[in-house]
Amino acid sequence: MIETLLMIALFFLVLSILAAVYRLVKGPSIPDRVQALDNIGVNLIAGIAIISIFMRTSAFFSVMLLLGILSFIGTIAFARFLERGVVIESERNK
Amino acid sequence: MNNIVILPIIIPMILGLIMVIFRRRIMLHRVLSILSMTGTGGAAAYLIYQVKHEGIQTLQLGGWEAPFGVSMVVDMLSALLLITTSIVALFCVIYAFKSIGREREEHYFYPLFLFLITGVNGSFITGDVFNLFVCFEVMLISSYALITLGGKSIQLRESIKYVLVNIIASFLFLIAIAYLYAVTGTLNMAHLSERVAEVGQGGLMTAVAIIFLFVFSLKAGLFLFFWLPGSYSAPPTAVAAVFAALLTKVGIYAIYRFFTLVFYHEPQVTHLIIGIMAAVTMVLGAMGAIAYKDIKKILTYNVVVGVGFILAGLASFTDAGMTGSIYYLMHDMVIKALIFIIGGVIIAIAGTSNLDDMSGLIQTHPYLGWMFFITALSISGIPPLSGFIGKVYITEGTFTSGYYWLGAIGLITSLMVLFSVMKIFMNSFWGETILSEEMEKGTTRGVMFPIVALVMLTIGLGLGAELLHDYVEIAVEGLMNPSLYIEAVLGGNAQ
Amino acid sequence: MESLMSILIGVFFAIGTYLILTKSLLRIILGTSIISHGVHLLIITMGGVKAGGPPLLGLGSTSFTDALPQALILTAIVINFATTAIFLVLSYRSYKVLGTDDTAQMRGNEDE
Amino acid sequence: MSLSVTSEIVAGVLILIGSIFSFLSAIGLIRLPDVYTRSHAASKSSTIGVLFTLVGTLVFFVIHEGVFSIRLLLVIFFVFLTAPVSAHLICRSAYRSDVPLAKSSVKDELKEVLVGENREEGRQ
Amino acid sequence: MKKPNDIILRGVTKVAVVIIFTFAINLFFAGHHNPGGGFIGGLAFAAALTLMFLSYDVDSVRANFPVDFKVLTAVGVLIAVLTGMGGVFFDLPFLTQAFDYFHLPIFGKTELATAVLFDIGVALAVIGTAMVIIMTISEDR
Amino acid sequence: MSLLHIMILIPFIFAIFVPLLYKLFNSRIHTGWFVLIIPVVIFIYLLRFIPGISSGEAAYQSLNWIPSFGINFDAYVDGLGLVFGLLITGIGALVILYSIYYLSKEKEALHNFYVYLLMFMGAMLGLVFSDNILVLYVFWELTSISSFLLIAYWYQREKSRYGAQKSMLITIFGGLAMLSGFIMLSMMTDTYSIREMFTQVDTITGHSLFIPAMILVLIGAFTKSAQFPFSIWLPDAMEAPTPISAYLHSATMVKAGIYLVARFTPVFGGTSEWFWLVSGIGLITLLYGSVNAVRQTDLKGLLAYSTISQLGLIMSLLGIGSAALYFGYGDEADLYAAAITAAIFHMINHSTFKGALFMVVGIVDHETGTRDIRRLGGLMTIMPITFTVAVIGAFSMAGLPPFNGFLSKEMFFASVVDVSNLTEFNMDTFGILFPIIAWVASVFTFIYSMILVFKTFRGKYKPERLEKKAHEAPIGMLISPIILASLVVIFFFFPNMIGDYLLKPSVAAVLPAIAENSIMDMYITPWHGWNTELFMTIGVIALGTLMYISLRKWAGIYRMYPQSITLNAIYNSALDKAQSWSASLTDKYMTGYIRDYIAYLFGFFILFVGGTLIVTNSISFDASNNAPVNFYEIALMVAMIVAAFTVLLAKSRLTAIISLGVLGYLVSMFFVIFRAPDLALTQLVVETVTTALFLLCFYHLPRFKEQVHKEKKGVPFKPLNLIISIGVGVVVTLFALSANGTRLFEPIAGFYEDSYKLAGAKNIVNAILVDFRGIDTMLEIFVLCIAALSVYTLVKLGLSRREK
Repeated sequence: MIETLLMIALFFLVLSILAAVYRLVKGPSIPDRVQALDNIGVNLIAGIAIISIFMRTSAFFSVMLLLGILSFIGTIAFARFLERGVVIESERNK
Repeated sequence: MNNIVILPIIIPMILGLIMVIFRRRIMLHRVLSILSMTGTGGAAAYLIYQVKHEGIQTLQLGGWEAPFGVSMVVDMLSALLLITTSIVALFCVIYAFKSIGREREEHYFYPLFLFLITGVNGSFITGDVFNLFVCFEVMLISSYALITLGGKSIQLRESIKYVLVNIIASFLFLIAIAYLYAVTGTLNMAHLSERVAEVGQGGLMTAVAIIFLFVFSLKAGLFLFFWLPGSYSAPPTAVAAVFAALLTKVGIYAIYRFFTLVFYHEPQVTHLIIGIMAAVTMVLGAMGAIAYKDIKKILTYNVVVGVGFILAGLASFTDAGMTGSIYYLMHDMVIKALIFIIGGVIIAIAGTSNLDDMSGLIQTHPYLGWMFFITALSISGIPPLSGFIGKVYITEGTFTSGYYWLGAIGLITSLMVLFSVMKIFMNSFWGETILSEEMEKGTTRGVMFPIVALVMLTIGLGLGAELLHDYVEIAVEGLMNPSLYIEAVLGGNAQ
Repeated sequence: MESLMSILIGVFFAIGTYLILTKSLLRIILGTSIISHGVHLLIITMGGVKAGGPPLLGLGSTSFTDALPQALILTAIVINFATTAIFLVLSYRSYKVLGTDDTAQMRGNEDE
Repeated sequence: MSLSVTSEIVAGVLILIGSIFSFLSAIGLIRLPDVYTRSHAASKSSTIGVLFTLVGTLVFFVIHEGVFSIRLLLVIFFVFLTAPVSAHLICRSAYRSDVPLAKSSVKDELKEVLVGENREEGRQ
Repeated sequence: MKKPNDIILRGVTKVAVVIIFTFAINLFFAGHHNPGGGFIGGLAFAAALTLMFLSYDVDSVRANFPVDFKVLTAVGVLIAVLTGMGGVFFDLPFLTQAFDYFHLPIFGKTELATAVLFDIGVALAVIGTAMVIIMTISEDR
Repeated sequence: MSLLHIMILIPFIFAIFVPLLYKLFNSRIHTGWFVLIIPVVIFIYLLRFIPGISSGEAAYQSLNWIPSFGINFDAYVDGLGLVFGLLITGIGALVILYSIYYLSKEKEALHNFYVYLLMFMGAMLGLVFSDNILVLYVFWELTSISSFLLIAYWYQREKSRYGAQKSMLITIFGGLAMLSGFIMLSMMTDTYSIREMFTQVDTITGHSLFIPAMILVLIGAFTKSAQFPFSIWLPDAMEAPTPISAYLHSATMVKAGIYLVARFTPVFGGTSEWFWLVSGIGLITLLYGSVNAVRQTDLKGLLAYSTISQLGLIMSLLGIGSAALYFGYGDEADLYAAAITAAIFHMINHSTFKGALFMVVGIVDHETGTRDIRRLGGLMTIMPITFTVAVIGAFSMAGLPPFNGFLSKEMFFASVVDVSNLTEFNMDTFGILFPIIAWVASVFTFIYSMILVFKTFRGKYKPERLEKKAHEAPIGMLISPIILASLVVIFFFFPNMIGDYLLKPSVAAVLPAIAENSIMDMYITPWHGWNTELFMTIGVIALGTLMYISLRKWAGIYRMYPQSITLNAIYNSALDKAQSWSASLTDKYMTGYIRDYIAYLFGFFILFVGGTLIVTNSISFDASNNAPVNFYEIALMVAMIVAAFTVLLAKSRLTAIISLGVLGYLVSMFFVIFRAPDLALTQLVVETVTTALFLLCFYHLPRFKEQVHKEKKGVPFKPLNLIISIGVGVVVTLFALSANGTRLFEPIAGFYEDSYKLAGAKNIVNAILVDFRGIDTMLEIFVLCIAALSVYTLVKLGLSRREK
């Protein structure tokens, strides 16, 4: 029962990941691509959740959390770079 | 179980790390580097003693029996290489005291140097394929750091090539491990050997062997040496010397280990390929050596020739060939370090590495000149210096196994080597003296000690070849008879 | 699965190789990164995939996938990270010092 | 038994809803005209989507496996916390790096503010 | 260039960093029985620091963490090595790890393993490395 | 270490002290006086062997060097060795005596000179007294090296260096050939001892390596003895100071080849190959040397070519004599044994007269400042003693009585005439050439001998062409040539003095069979009736005189020979070509362009690995135990491939980085699918940190927007790159498929599943990392630490800033 539901859910998730990949390829601007990256990250969290249910294991929860954290950090880094050309600032530069 | 086995890795590692912590204490760095080299040397000497009297020494790290844990194994070949490494590195580091410069010293020269030695020693000791990869990486990362140390433009330019080639080599190493694991399901070399012997070295196994050969050839500069001349001419002399002496030898050692311990069943395929590669290496290397009038280039191509010659002994896969190779391997480590050091001193004095711009140095530096002369003879295997025994037995080995062409190429290239180094001697030391002492840009002060010591070593290795014989014989026995190694590592738990 | 993975890995290798063969340093580094993914996936594929639960005891599984390749890959990833870091810094230093990131201009025969 | 089955169904449905949200956001990601509008789709609906999915997972594991994972809760919290910030930063960076608005956009209020700021800067 | 307004980011960062630190420590100690361990814990910790770098700047973070990360790295590796040496003094092979279960007053039955010490070394080395690399590059102008 | 060894090694030992002596005493006493002691002592020591040797005994002493390999310094003194030993030390003593007057103690670097000379002497002694072939080889190379140093004694001169290099290259080449020949010999006989080889001649002769070994050993001998076509080094070696030329080219260095041939005659001799090679090359050299000597204008050049030709003569005699071994013993054997006798006798004679002549030339050079025949003349009255010595030497060389050269020349003629009647060895075909060549060459020998004497000492004295005013040399300088000249005469009148004591035992050493089985008729007489030989000599004198007188009329022939195909020109251009070809070849593949290197790397990877896969026929496909595939996995794979292609085709760098990030996320997703939580975690963190690093470094790399502009021109599409990359992909895939289908063993991983019991850890991967394979992790963080330091130094230490 739940397997079927999960499969359908996974199907949608995969479609949205592919959509994000399309956006990644297509662009046209860099922020679009960063957006796609962020989106893929979020979708992967969901995907891992579903797979965890498939496998009946809680082993991947920390992966999800870390993915959340890191996709956030990654997005910030890109945003920073796009905005200022610098990722990390040092005091002297200000 | 023998914890001394691990010391050659641990000593330089710990002392190097201590140096990192006390960064500004240069004197401490120097003392610790000498201490570390003598320490590893001492450990190696003790290991040699033990191996001779008690057989191959092993350490199952963490107490996990092979093949599940990582085994550290010292057989005679490793032990000999360890002690040679320590000695050579000791003199290189002493040479560095005077030549490397304050800034590099403060930027972790000595720790990085010791880390390099850690990697080299680790590669000699380990009995596990993946651990070999890790040790390679320790060595390589340190070498990346050392080759770029100082960040001069030529260093940066050449190190990019060096780094990239080695990164790719590491990838190939990993895929080779992956394939190996898929087919055999184990990583321990002794266990591998047993498993390969059990099913026979079939086609796929030979193909795996070829990938390993390819990877190690890249490291050793066997046939795939194109990265070598550039990268060895970029770093400061002390570094170049230790590179020339040690880095390629690790690759050679690995080839030896694999093709005597694991993939020894199809020598008519694998060893013939090694032989052909060795021949091409020697020819191309020798051609490179005679082609240029630049000291650094000549010397680096000589490194290439040496590699080919050593592996010609393995290709022969006979007792004589192996004996010769081991002698020659030790000789080559000493002599390459030495000739790079002397070359560096010459370049420092003349302020250029172009032979056309120097002349008559023997007038002002007679001792240096004669040291170079002896080195030059030794490098081309002129008796009774250290290269001689190796040359004779490698040649005999190739003849015995019917590879006459290989032996002939070895001898002819040794003549070309002689020509190339004598070109340096005749151009830089002979001729009219054009440089007065005031005009010199460098000095021999303080660097003669390591040079003299290494020259003594090369003479001693030649005249005292008998002293080494017992050990080399044990080493050859170990190489030609893999069951000794397997027995020592797996003991009774062989599956 | 393993067969499909093998093909995927082959594609990674091909793309990575092509990138490494280009002139720009950055592309070369990108190429090494892609190949490194290929290598890691290759190791885990060669260890056999999906043969059991995650290699964690006490979560109810009784059979486990081969944990050894995972440990190896972990080490390999870290080492690859270290190498990539060095390579990146090296290339930007070279760009600063040599004024180019085009490897065709780094032949180095001119000033000797 | 019945609790378990119910929980499975509840979890499954939650997850399905989540994935549909994600899918919708993906459609938005493809169809919308410029980065700013796409950002809405991407951040809002996909956050909702992942939340549903995670809650579904949480329910499943709590009831079915008897595992209450604080990490899962943390994930939910964290995604909730950071997704808007990410979206905000992306948009801002897009704007600052001069990514054009869609042709159909009506008004750019920020422009006026920034132009003013820049003028001040120029004066200093 | 006028410094952009980072209030939103910084506000969130403060919360996020706390979460990440906690998570990192959790990952670190979970390592022996769950996914995680010194390496990942260390890197997650480093990720938190990176986040701080991103939303603040190098010097203000450095002011809060007055550590020479190069030394930290070396110390980390040293700890790992010396843990390995521990076995040698008991005439056991190098890197022999020991573990046992103790009854401690507060924690109850607790497993103490030298592997944890080893992992601490790993974590320190990883944090140190990541920080050295990131800081060195971002300081270079 | 026996006294014998000490005597052989004492030159080396003494050489160490020479610089010291030079430093202490040279201002007062010429260093040569100290050095002179050495050869004299050894000479006297060797003389003590004569009685024993002549009665058929031999001395043998062994000194361990590398006994485990059977490489021992087995000193063996028999007749042959003794003759050479006496020559080496005897002539050596005279040469040193001569050099004391020749080389000024103020101007010359005497410490170097005598060190080289002593090394050379020691090497020669070791060479002739070694029974062990490897030790013999050691000394052989030492002679090459020390002669290299001696020839380049005036290292400031370009020509000296050229000559030294040439002689070194050629003789060491020969040495290497000889070494490989020796190795083959030892493979055949399983010993390094020459004497033991004598007992296994049958094994050697029947062995398939017999011919190669023989040729290789002969190459060694021929290069050293300056046989055609290796003779070219000798004339250039004349750049050495004259005492050196006298020593190296009359008595020692070049005789080493003769010694070698004589020594190995019992091993190889008696076969037609050996016979033809040795005697044939010898005769060609004889002719070549004598013809070329005539055209020389430099006195030392003339002597050089004459040396070449005389060595050819000796060599051909040895070849002819080797026929004796074919016959074993008996009359015919004795007939050819006479050739060996002649060879050794002539060698001794050659040492005496050639030594004297070199010294004479040295005196002329020293006193007049030139050796050019065209500038010399009329010195007879100014330098009467020198002239006398020159006449004796030259006439002996030309084979005139009453000098020793006459005797050995007669014996030579006798041998070639005898051998032309031989029916074995296909002598019936070309055998007739032997006496003809010998005779023609002798005519030329006569001519150049006359040139040497008369052009220098007769004719008009031309002081204006000389740098110095000529006068007779100091008596000290004359002592040595006078001694040698008197020996020339004495040997003529009392040939059997050396015949009995030296020649017999040495012939016995060369032809052991004869020594054992027959009493040799070895009586040398100056007069042996009106026989063919005598008529030949008379003919030589008649035609020689005629041609000498008409020299100017026909000397133009020499100029017709094109310079470009002389051996010298061939050598020079070969050396140049070797270097320039090497350079162009090396430059061709060592482009310094990283792309090329990587292309080689991958190209050879495809070639080697793909090739092996195909050749060993090990490509297989077996998907039977594959894991099942889900649709989302395929979709993710598609996504990954798309992301990877985006990296490849991205026009901007940031796009590439972002795509790489996506790729990393997807890879970690696969790790999740493959049940590897730890890996997924690590991959994620590392991916993110790497991305951050990329971005950090971006600041320093060319700006993003410029880059877009630049790259819009297109990433040029390279077909070769494409082929290589597809090749790599295909090879990796094929290999992976084959390996996957060929799982031969159960992996060892099962063991780790007990990790909780063994290591107290429930996370198997972590248990492996920190415990089972803790060393990997330890080294891995070590790698990280080094990387951190490396990055730090890279950024902080920039010596390049100072370069500019």
